[in-house]
Amino acid sequence: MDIQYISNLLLAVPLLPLFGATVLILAPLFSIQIPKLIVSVIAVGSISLAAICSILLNIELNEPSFNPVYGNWIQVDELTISFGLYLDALSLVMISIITGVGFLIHLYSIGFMDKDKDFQRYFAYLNLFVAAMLILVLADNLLLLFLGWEGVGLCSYLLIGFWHEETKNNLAANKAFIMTRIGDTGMAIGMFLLFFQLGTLNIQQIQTSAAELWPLVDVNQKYNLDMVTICCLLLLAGAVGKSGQLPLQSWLPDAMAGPTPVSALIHAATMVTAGVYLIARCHGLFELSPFAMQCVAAVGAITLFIAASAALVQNDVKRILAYSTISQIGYMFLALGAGAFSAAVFHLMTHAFFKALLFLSAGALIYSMHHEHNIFRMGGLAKKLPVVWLCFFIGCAALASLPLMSGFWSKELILGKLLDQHMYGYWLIAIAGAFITAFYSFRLFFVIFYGETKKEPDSQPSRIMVIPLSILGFLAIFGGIQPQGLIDMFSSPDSGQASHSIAIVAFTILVPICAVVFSFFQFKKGVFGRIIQSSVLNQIHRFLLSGWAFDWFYQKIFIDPFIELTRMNKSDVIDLFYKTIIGASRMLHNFLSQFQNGQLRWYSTSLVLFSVISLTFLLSR
Amino acid sequence: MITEGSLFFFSIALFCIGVFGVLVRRNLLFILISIEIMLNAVAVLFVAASSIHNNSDGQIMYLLILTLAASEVAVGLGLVIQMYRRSKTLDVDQLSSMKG
Amino acid sequence: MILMNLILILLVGGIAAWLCESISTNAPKWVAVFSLIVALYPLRTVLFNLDAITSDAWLINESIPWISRFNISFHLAIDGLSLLLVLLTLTMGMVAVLAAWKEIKQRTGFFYFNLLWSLAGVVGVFCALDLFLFFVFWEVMLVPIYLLIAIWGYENRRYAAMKFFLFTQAGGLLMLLSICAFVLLHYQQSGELTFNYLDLLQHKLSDQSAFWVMLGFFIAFAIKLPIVPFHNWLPDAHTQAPTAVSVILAAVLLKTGGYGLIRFVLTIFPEASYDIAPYVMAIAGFSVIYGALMAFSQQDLKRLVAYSSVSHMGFVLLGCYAFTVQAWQGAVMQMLAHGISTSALFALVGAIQYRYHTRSLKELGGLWQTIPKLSAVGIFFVIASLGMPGLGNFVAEFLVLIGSFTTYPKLTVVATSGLILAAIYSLVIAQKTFFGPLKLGNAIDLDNREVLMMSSMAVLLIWMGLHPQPLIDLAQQTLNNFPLGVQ
Amino acid sequence: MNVALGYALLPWIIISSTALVIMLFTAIKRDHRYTSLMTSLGLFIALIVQIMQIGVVEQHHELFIIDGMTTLLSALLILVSLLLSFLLHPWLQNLNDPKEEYYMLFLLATQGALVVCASSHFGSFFLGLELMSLSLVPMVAYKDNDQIALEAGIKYLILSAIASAFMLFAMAIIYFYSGTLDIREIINHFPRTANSSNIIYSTAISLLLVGVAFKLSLAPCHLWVADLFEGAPLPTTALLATLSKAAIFVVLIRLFSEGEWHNQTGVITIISIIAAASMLIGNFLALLQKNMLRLLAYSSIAHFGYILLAILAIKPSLPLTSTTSLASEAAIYYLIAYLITVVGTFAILTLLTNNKHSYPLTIDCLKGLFWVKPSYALALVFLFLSLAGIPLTVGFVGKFYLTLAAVNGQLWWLLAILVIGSIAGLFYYLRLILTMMEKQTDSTLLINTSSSLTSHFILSFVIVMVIGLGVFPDGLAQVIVELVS
Repeated sequence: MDIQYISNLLLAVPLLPLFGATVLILAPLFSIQIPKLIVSVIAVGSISLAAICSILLNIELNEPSFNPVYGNWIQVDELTISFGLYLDALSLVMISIITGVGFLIHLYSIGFMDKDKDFQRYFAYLNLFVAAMLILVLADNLLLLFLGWEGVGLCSYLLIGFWHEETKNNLAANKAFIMTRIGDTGMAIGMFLLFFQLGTLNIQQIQTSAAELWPLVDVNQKYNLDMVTICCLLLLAGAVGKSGQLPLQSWLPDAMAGPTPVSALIHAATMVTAGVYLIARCHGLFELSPFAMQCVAAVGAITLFIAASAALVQNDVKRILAYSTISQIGYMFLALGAGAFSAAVFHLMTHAFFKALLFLSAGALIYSMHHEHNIFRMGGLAKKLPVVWLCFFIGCAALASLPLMSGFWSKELILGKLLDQHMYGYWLIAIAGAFITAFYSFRLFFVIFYGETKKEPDSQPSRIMVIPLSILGFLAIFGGIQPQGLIDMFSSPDSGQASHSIAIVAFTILVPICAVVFSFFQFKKGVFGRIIQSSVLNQIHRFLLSGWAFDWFYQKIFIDPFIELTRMNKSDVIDLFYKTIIGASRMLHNFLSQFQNGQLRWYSTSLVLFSVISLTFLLSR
Repeated sequence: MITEGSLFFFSIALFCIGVFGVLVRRNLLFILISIEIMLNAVAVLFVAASSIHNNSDGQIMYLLILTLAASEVAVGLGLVIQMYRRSKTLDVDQLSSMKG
Repeated sequence: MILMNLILILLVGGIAAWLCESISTNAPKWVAVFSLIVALYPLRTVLFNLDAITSDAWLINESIPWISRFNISFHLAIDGLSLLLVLLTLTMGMVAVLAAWKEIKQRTGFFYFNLLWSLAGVVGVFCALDLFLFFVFWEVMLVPIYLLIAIWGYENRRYAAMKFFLFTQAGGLLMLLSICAFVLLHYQQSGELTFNYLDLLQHKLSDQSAFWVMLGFFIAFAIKLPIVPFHNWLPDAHTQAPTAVSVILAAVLLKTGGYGLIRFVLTIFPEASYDIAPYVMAIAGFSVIYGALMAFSQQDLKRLVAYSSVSHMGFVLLGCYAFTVQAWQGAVMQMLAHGISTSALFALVGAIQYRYHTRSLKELGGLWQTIPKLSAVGIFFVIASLGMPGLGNFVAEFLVLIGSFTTYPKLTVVATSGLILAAIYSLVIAQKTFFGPLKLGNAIDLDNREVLMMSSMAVLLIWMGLHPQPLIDLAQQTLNNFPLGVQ
Repeated sequence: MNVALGYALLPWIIISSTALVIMLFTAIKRDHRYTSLMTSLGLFIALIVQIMQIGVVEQHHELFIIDGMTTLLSALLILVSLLLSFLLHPWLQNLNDPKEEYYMLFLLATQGALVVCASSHFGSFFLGLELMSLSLVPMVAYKDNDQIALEAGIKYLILSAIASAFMLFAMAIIYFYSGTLDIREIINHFPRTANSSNIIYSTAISLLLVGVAFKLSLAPCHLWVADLFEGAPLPTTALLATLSKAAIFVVLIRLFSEGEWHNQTGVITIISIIAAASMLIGNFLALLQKNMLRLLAYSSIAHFGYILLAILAIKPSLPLTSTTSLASEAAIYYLIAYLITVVGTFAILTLLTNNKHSYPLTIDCLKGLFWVKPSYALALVFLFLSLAGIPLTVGFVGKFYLTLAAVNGQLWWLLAILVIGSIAGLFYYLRLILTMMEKQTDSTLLINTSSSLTSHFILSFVIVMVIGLGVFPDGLAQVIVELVS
């Protein structure tokens, strides 16, 4: 293995898309017109080259980890931050997903964005995103990771607000950025704390020295808020923000304002899973704090349930998918919290496949249906859009984790791990979640493809859109073969593989199937889309529709007081002080001017008065 | 026998009378006269002090004060005439066109 | 006489610009550009030998006697920190000239005269090593700026100019008192009357007198920085100033405050500074938050950016008083990065105002649809100002915060939340200006001059974000010579 | 009378004989140009003689003390007079009344100021003072058809007579108790501690203070000064603002540098209060003042408040006074700076208005001056900056000196007031500068302005002095150090 070759190859992975982005951004600034074809070639070409590089890396890398350093970024005193990339099985999986799925989505976008006037800008952002995401997963230190982390946030912001003429989109973009920024700030503080405690920001060094500094406390004290727990919780804050988990999840459904391929790439397959990646990357740290692990699991469990229930009632096809994304990432967090890191990453991978598939087919659907998002205004499309139908079916099946689909394997693994860890409560939530997931995914499927025909599609998805769809469909079915590297990746409690009773296994397999069947009967009864009469149910429906009213809550608790506070102080309270000085000076001036009355006798009186007063003063001493 | 103290207090009294006159009179002429009274009070004190200390400084000062008083009145009367010619009054309270 | 020549070139250039007005109204700006370029020439020996001389205490050190009665000399010197700031001054001076290129049509000669003289004053402030001389430059740079605001400013210019001047003068007078007291105390103990910085540096004051003397300096610099509650001059001055002056104000004038803190307060009074550090850190944290909150509530785009300056400069103070190497470096970086990014934002607002004659966020909107280049550049600098990693501001804020965290963790956490607020107000700028439905008519997009100006600033920011090490090393040279009690 | 003393008094002799010659000349034939030339020539010769005497002549006469400080400041006073005398001709040219007497009064006032400056005896002090004041009164009311000039004249006459009477009374009381009129002797006999004669001295001092405060227009005896500045003709005002005040201040400086006043806490307190009040009242009265001359009057109140700080800082056993007399230096330097600046300001205002202008001279009259008459405006800008104490002007050096001295004297609360006053001061000086730079022009004032050789000379001289002494103050500072110590 030639080290130089591999490190160059590795460096090329993020730099290629970055190069593409730079070209696409700079060209219009200097008034250079690039034809659409060239734009596509640059954008897709750079990604495909990156994808090829990552495939080559898959082949070439035969060591557990590889850590080339390309130079120093910042070096102040003992703080040394290098441009170092860290390649191991985890990041290899991630870059494969990012470049692979990224490539497919780029390809798809050529078709999808064909008519858009901002074609070039779109690909510039998208390339930039891929570059940032690759830096995120390859970084060997937290600061470089943070660079990618914020970079993807930025691209997400730009792409959510891609159609910037509409204020709604911009507000959604702002919301996404600010909410993730809140988490990021927590993460930044976590970084400060880690540096303060350990003197390094290199992820591997952090984990080794943390293990030395904070030996695993015994179980009785595990709810102690010790240093490692604080660090982990702060990192978790970042992860929660980025991954749309409770309590920072509410930006993700709104983020669907962006173009659909963006939703597929950023808000389903890659960026939102960065949180999962972060925790998996720092697993050595998290394992030191059982309490933090508990928190991760709890966040995941609650989120998966809330999001799944919210997905039940949504009308917008993209919102359904968004909630399902939140919910699925909840599964990943649950897995992480249970210590099943490889299962989490595995689910991340399969989720990337089937969710990208779902989003892209939703995109194709929307594309064909004149930008219609509401599923109840579609219907009966099974025959009219057969490709989309097929893709949707595969995607929904994988999402519902029907047997033998990719999602099935990863979800089963997670459920199994939960049982291994004796986390039965979480297991129950997960099962409930699985039921709801299967239910709403097939609700979606039935309503769109077998509901009443409301609108006719005007076009079929173009070929360039179909190719990625079919590849992703293939992956969504067969992507469930867990790569060996992933299993070996974490030395954590994977070893104790206890076998579960057949009944439990069968139960977990049966739950989604039952849900599908149940969903079918409900659909036949015409429950979906019916106007609800009962006021209680109506309340619940509205509650769920708003995603458990988090937005309302935040509006009341944070945003309104904030706006009120700033509005009150709009003209700067402190300025009043200076204004008072000005007023006082003016008053003093006017007061003193009164004595300048031009009266000679008053002037002479002042002389006499002064002499009298000073005499009195001198004598009184 | 005129004592030193009584001379002193006499001159102070005279001076105060002058000051009072300056302050309360509105007529420019009377103000000038009051100033003369003040100067004369000073002159008395100088002469008295001169005799006490037995040196001539005080008497020289007296002469100087006399000169001052004369020239002051000369200038003052010139202005008085001007003022009367201009405004037909000698009320100093009328002289307040400048203020602020 | 390198530095003297440098200052002299600017001064002479200013006079030449003024005189040239009679030739043509366009002549002064070319003279200004020319003299700014020529001003770099004396620095060539330093710039081309940076690696070789980083160990010396002073890169350039020159002195001629001036007022022998008080042993005052015309003592100029630069080390790494000064060099960085002098370069920033010259660069941003150029940007200011470019920003004024089309905007200033009346009395151009006098305009560029004032511009160059204020730059000369600022360079002098960064170079002066004699306390008296420092004070002279400190005051001298204000008058031209005052005139620039008062003559070429916008609607409420006189009020703003006056406020600016009086605030800074109030601080300046306090500083003068401190300088006098310090020199006399030194004289009392050593019997030597001197205003020389290096001599006074050796002097250790008693705790109480050190506190008062330090306070005078501190307030002067805090006003300039500016720090809440002394910040009120800034929004007005920035809002009313012509674009070029906003650029100068943000880029270099505020930096004189930070520079003063480092060069004088922290170096001469390390113990006294250390004692008040907790309070100062609290004020700094408050500044960060307060500035950001105020920025959010503004409707005037320039005012918004001005308040964001307050917030950003809070980080400088934070960095200065954390007493760690990282935080100190961060403060220096923040001065440079803020100088560029905020100036760029001001230049942008100026460009918008030039096109649309409004700065109100209520009236603007959807600019991307007509002037995409300007908007793209605008987004870039908005992003820079919210602290995007990879750009200079992030490196600075990161260093400040990570450095401060080791000494004042709680306050640092508070200040870190400023990052969230920064995101909020920055995105408000982007959303209300560049995005949304188009409210105003069409306009001409950035011309080549503006693209050159903006892209050079963007390149600088990216460079600072990705490869700040040369700057850090240069600044470190100063820190090595004056440890500031940093552990 | 020996030769040395005669030489020492030569400038006086020249000036008074010029006045006499003018009087005789006028009696024979009135000729404005020759009179003007003669005045300037006389002053010029006197100035040269006086400059030659600086640091050379040392005379301690019973009535006069002519030492380094006296010669330096006398030279300065003559210089101021000389500068103003250049302005008299163009100004008086436009006057209908007889013109020649003005020169005579002008010279006599100068003579009076010189006498006051050198006096070391109450008698000579009194003589000089009255010579100056009484010459000034007709100069104030010189314009025949001017109501407010008359008003100002009457006010000045009455008030200055009252002040003189107060001072005389104080002298008389002191003389009554000590038997001497020699100032130095009196100071040396001054009671160190409270005793029976304390009450007498208190009375005397408070009366004396009234007189001095009046002449220097210090608060609270400042009320007259604005009216006088507004009403009097510009050259008279200039003379009043510079010569008469400076002369008295010199006496004050000498008084304080010789006596041990720091023991007299009562007097020191009163003077401190006077200083503080002057700084505040002067500056705040000027703050929003619209009349240019009233504004200058108020600013002069403030400036003399500042210089009092230097006087108060004259204390022994302080860091710098152990070797040198920083405070006296500061006072002298500030005085010089102030004189140069004020005389420059009045000179330019006189040049600008040229007597054709109808009252009042408001700030708005200067509107747009900068773009119409840049040389005049630039000179005014420097002068105002100097008054405001901005670096690179002579005013700043003065203020710096003063601050150093006051810090040395640890006058903290007065320094605080100085800061407040200076900031308020900046406000109105900057307002003036800004008015000149405004875009619209009020042309009524500016059209008249002629540019002659004289005006060019005065402008350049003023700029050179203000900037030159501001940038290179060392020469003057060294001279002062030598003369004072």
